[in-house]
Amino acid sequence: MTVDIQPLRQGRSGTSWLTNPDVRGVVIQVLLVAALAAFGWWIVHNTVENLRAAKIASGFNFLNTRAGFDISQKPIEFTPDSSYGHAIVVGIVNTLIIAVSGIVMATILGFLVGIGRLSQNFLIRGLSTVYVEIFRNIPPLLVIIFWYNGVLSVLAAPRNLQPSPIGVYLTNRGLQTPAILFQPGAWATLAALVVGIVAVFVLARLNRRRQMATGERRPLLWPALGLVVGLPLLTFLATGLPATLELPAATRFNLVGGFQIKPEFLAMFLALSIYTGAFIAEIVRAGIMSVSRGQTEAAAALGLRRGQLLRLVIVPQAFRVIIPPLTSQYLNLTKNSSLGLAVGYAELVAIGSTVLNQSGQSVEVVAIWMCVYLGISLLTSIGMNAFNARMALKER
Amino acid sequence: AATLADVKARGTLRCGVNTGLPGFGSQNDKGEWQGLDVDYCKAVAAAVFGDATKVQYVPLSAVQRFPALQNGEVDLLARNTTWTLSRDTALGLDFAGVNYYDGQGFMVKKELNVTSALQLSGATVCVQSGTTTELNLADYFRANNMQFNPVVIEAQNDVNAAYDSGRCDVLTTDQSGLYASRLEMSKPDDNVVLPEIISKEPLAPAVRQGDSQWFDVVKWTHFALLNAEELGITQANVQEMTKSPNPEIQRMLGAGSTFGQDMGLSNDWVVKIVSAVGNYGEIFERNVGSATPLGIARGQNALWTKGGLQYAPPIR
Amino acid sequence: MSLETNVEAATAAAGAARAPRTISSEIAVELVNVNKWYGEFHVLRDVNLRVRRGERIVVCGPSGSGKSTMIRCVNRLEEHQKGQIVVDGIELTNDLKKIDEVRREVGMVFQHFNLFPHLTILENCTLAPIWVRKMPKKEAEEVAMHFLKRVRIPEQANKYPGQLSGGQQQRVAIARSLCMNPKVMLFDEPTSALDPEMIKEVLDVMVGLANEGMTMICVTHEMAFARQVADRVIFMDAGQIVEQNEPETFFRNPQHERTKLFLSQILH
Amino acid sequence: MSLETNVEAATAAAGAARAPRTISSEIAVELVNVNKWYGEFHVLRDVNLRVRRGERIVVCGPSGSGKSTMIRCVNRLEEHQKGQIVVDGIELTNDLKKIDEVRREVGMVFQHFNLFPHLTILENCTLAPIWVRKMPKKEAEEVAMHFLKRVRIPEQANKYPGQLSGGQQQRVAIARSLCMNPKVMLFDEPTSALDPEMIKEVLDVMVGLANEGMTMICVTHEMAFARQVADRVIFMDAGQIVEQNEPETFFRNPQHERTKLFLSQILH
Amino acid sequence: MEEQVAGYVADQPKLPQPPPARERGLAALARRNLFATPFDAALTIVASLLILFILWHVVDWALIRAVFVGEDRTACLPAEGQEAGACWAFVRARFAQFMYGQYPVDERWRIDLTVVLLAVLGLGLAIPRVPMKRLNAVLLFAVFPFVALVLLTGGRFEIGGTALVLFFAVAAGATLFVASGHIGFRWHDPLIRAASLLTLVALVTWIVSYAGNFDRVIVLNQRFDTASLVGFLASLLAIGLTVAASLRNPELRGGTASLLLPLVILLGLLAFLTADLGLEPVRTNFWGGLMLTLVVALTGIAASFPLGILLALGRRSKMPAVKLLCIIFIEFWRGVPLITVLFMAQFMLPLFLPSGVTIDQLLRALVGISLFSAAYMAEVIRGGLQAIPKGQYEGADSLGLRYWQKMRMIILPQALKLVIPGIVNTFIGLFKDTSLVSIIGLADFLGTVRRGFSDPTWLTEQTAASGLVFAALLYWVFCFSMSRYSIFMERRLDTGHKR
Ligand SMILES: Nc1ncnc2c1ncn2[C@@H]1O[C@H](COP(=O)(O)OP(=O)(O)OP(=O)(O)O)[C@@H](O)[C@H]1O
Ligand SMILES: Nc1ncnc2c1ncn2[C@@H]1O[C@H](COP(=O)(O)OP(=O)(O)OP(=O)(O)O)[C@@H](O)[C@H]1O
Ligand SMILES: [Mg+2]
Ligand SMILES: [Mg+2]
Repeated sequence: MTVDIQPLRQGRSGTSWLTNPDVRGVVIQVLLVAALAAFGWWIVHNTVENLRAAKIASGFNFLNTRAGFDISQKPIEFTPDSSYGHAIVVGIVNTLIIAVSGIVMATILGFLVGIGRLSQNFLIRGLSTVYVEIFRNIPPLLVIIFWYNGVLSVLAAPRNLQPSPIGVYLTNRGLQTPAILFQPGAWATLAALVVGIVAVFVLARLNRRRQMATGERRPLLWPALGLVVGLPLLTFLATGLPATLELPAATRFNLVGGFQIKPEFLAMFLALSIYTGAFIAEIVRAGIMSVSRGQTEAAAALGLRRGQLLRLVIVPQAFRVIIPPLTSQYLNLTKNSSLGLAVGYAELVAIGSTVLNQSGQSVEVVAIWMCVYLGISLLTSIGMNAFNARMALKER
Repeated sequence: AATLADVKARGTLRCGVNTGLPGFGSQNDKGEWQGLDVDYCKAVAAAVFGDATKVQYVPLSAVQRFPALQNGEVDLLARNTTWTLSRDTALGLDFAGVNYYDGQGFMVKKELNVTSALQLSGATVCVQSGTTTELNLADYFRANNMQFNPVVIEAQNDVNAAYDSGRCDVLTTDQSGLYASRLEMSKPDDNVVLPEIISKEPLAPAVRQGDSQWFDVVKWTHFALLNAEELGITQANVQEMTKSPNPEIQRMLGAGSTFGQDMGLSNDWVVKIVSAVGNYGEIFERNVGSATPLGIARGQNALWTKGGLQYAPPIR
Repeated sequence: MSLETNVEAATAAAGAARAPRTISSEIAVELVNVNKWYGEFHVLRDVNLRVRRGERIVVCGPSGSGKSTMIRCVNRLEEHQKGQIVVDGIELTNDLKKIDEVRREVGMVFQHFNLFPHLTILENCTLAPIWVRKMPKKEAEEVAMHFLKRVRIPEQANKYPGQLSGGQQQRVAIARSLCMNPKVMLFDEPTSALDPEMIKEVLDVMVGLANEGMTMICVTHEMAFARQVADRVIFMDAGQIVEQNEPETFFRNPQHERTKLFLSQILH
Repeated sequence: MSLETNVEAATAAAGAARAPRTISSEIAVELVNVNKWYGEFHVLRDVNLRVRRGERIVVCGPSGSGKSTMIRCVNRLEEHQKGQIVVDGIELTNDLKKIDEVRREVGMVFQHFNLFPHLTILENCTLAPIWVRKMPKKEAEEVAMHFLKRVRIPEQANKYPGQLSGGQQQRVAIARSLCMNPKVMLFDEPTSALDPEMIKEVLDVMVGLANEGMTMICVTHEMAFARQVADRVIFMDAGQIVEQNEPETFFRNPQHERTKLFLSQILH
Repeated sequence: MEEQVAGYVADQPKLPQPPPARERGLAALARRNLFATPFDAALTIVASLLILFILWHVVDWALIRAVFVGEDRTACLPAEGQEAGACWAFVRARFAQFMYGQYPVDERWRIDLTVVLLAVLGLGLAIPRVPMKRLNAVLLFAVFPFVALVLLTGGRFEIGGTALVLFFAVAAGATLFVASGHIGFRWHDPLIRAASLLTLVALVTWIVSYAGNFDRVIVLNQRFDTASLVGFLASLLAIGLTVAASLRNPELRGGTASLLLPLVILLGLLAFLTADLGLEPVRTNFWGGLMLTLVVALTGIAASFPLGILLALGRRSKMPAVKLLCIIFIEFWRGVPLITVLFMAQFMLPLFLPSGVTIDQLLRALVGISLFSAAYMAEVIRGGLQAIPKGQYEGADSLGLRYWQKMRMIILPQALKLVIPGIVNTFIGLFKDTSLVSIIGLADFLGTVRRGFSDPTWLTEQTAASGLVFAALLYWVFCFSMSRYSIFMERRLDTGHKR
């Protein structure tokens, strides 16, 4: 070693806590938390004071009080004698109904249009583009109101209708279709249907296993159709047609009987699925485009058919890209279902606001809203994160 | 808590009114507020400031009205609000006397040939959300063992529009409101108001609970309007009436009494009120009476002396 | 950086290089007066080429001369507009069935590997045998392992493409094509996206393949490879075949002006 | 590819290379028993180093041996967990004030330049003088132009980094550091992201700087540079300083097995 | 055919030929794009029928059978036995209301002026070629809001003592900040220390005065309470001390004038806000129509921007408590529907404040919307921050820049530029979401249009549809042009970052 060692010269020492980032961090955090806590306390204090001054009872006891109002769409039992809490549960169920049906429809629409935007066919491409660009740039509330006020409510009233041969009516009271009323013997048909569906799953699995083992492939479509449609039909016939068809009939005020979909629901359903469908279409398009051309070419060069190529190569890759934004669209749709208030669709916020108004418990009702929506969001994102982690591509 | 002091300090009265109910609270083409409830705002402003224009109107939907009052966003809620026990207690309101006796009714299209509400089973009914109307409706149909499909909408204009477009067979609200709504239909004459009145709807101005001074001011403004009518004091003759020898009138108009001061107002508070808006009868006739498009008869809202229900405690 | 030494070593290792071989007189691929346009742009102009079974052809030429387009026409990744292309006795037309047949017999290796990133190496290799050749999975996996051993990466079978180096990925791509047991292999600049060390790995594998008698059409600028392996070198320019010859002659004594220019730029 | 010739030329150009210089006995940087862990991984193990003012140190060693980590500890881009680091008499602790003081005195040049792409070259150079040294803008610009001339790119002053070549960018990065008038300069493989032609430009500048007596600690594998400029070469492996010596001795006669192996790989 | 065998050399170059006829022209285009396969052909036929059908109905409804002029509903009623078309007469009659709401007719020029100012400044900033971006930005973000505020409301604000303290405390802080940028500035100068302390005192008194109840005092024609008076004097003293410190220090003396700038700006601002400019005051409950929509959207975006930056920085902070709070805040607002947020602002915000303190209804909605979009903005900005390479942080650190200097001068300028498209998209979302304020009773554009539907003079079957189509068209034009702009910026930024 060529360098001679000299005694270490002590550096200027003595630290000030002001310039120590650890201490500083702690101080800042403590101050922030304290400030927030003080702010929170101030708010709570004011709220309590205000509520006390206004002589409003707080707490969730009001949920047991008799509601007294009726709800137009009751998927579960509800009468004016039921409690506020019960009414809110009806609202949650209605929110879920519109959310789920909207999501299904928006997904179908979005995938069709998204694929349409990539079509070789100029017209299809153009049509899809126009759809996407129109509906992405219009507020969802306006779309809802357009369907409700602009379209559905100017349809004819049910009383002056000509009877329709197939029993389907679209009036300003909604969509009315015949309903199938099952009689006691119908359980056999239902059981046959269940058996048929299970059998198709089993068959698909068997086929797949067989293919892996021997390479031989068997058709699935026809046996499946036979099992799902044929089997119940046969049972139905064999048990002696244990069902009747209930046709809607015009009465003094409304069409009665059959299956009815209210215009409020229809407007929400159409608007939400059309609006969200436009976003999903863009996501799907981006997802498919994110799979490079090389992948298609390589698969084609290996001799894969177009269907196989899509199913085995493109779709699995596109899905990784599609799923996360798709989830947030689903969440958006669920949140947008709160706009049902504007057209009187009895979802959580609409019913909540009635409850709020009848009972005066604004803090509690708003808290319920927030908790329900936050809960939905949180559950979804937890699920999604898990799914994403599993799907993530392995890289070096 | 001292609302009167706050109002005086602020220089304006914040008054919650309907977003648009002809005859009770609505804006005319020039954006001026008018209506029976609006005149109550003016009356209170006149009592406090001697100036009926010192009012800031806050249009409120049915859903907004109680929180607005509770929050102190308005000092007075003069918005065709039904006085009920639960509102009086659980919502923390105080109702300052009934300024309009109303009752819930139904309106249907003439072409349906309905003559009684009892024929309405199975009908679709449009109703405003968050109102007592919504509750009475459910009760009435249940009591008579009838079915109905509610269509619950938040704003009264939208309720009316939904009925007019045929979304519902029946429109229900307070009868006064039905008459007002009928005016808003595309063909007013094609609609009939059914005779049944299914509820008591005493409409009353409301204030926050727990401020008795302010409560008194509003309550006695109402009573002053009634007493003025009873004693024949009108907007036109109120100045002359101050010279009236009638001791009752003298007391009321502030000569030799300190009632006004005791409430925190000036002693000539009644003079200011009546010269600003007239007496109750004048207010009624001007806004909803037979000479107006609404054409509502005094009926229950006549003074007790004329067979009606309007009765005011004496000022003495 | 010269790779000649590498390839020479590899060729030597794989057996006597350029030993006289019998090339069958059967014709594997034939292009007759093939013309292709991209819009108004004439990419392939009267291309005529006859590749016999077992022949190893190297195609070179300046960028944009239509090399890729030509070999992509051979398995119909591109459509030609005039002329005939016959592969293994099947003429390529619009008929989807014939296209499928041809693609089953022709393997292709791309510049950018184009492995399927969502499948493991093994799955990449068994996908086509299972779904196109209808092979049982077991068997497909055996075949795949065989070829993975052949390209010397059997131990990576359960990794994903993203976890391999470029050279390893390209070798997987070759193995994937081989699993279909193709009669002809097409290579489109298989080494041009690789780092120098990796080029060697891949060329080694290709040399080995050539020595086993695989029919190959290979677009590449690795002149060392061409010299060692090719039966014929084809030089393209502006959409036409300008010159073709045995590598010896081609490199030693190019005839056409364009070829001379090109070779002078590429060899140093 | 050897750069020796380049550097030799540059060194010659910059004046008599390795002329006897006086290295002050004052200590610029001192590391005493420095230890650092990344989680469980022990990156620096008892590193001791004393750099005197005016000394030029080259650090080399295999990849992952902790070279970057060590010099990044010197201006506290990384925190060390045990031991002492004293720079210009200031001991680096958690104290932000001291860290600021040290950073003001220590310039650093990175492998990937890390210029600010949204600022012009001139603004890149004047930013720190203006905001950290609180220099008036006029003066800062004069200083910046001086150093840009020094690294021979004054004409680029108003361009953006994205418009310059890699070599030019690295020279700007050096100028940017010099504008702060640092007492010590740290270089972390400043040439390893550059194309061969550009390496020379940058090494030229560094050689010039070295000849002016700047205290430098330089991580680099440019052995030619080390030979020409360094006062001491330090060899690191697995987080320790394995060997240090004058370049002559170091290259001619490495002592440690690890060093021998490393040098045999890097010199060819 | 020529034989191309081994040893072949082309004799002459083949000239490019035009493609065969069927590969050229419209026919080929149609064949490739419309009739490539039988399935394609079927699709084409179906699609063109669909397009014709839709187009015909739209044109028929919107143009052919539409009514363009008329005084009332009778004009729009269909003739016997015919179907009605769009009732544009309704839109025409109510157009002014759709734009301005209930804003007094004589005062509407103020809105027009504001919009013109906004358009000039906004376009100046949005179009990359226009020079003087910095001045433009200062005008748009610092000056325009106040001008717009005074123009739209009429000014003559009454600023109480409590608010004054806040203003002056901020001015004192700004003075210190300006001073700290000067050479020779020392934090440990006793005068500066005292000034900092006084500024803090002023802030504390502001809070105290806000929360508590104190005696009123009138000073300088302003209503103070005792606490705020202390704060006011403290701020003034702080500014004075800073100036004194700068005068005492020879190195600093040059920049003393610039130290007075914050105070001057503040005084000017106060004068401007409180002065009687002869503008009729217009309460916010008269605001409505498109104007209200724009006010809500623009205020929302402007307020959410700085908040979003802070939240994004906080979410990337190394301090666990800060990070956690930011995450909770962001995820909370992103997890609930805007309409519940608006309800909360409507019903609960007043409950949160001390009794007697009331906030304008519009302001409440604005608070809700700003917090809501701040959460979304934060996520967009975080994306930009994540895209900045680590080397930029290290480069800034190695030069000795402090945290805020680093963020302000190095990281944020790059990150924000990267996320301009994201910001524009957030703005589009916000613009669309403003339509929800009609649910809580504000007469925004959509709300105003809807209110028109129940007007008996215009009640026809087509009124609602016509009004809604018109509203949709207007929203669409706004959103679509903004989304195009964001795509344009995306492209531009893309090329800008190439090397
Ligand atoms: N899809 C396409 N549309 C239009 N022109 C194309 C298309 N693909 C290729 N070309 C053009 O056709 C010509 C030939 O392309 P090709 O890829 O076959 O050249 P190449 O010889 O393989 O060049 P390289 O060595 O760069 O790969 C080029 O000029 C190219 O620009
Ligand atoms: N942030 C980090 N977290 C964990 N380990 C790290 C981190 N940074 C570096 N390391 C590890 O520390 C070791 C030393 O890294 P360092 O970058 O100092 O090596 P080096 O000698 O500069 O290598 P090279 O020549 O590749 O730049 C390496 O093994 C590296 O993987
Ligand atoms: Mg090519
Ligand atoms: Mg390193």
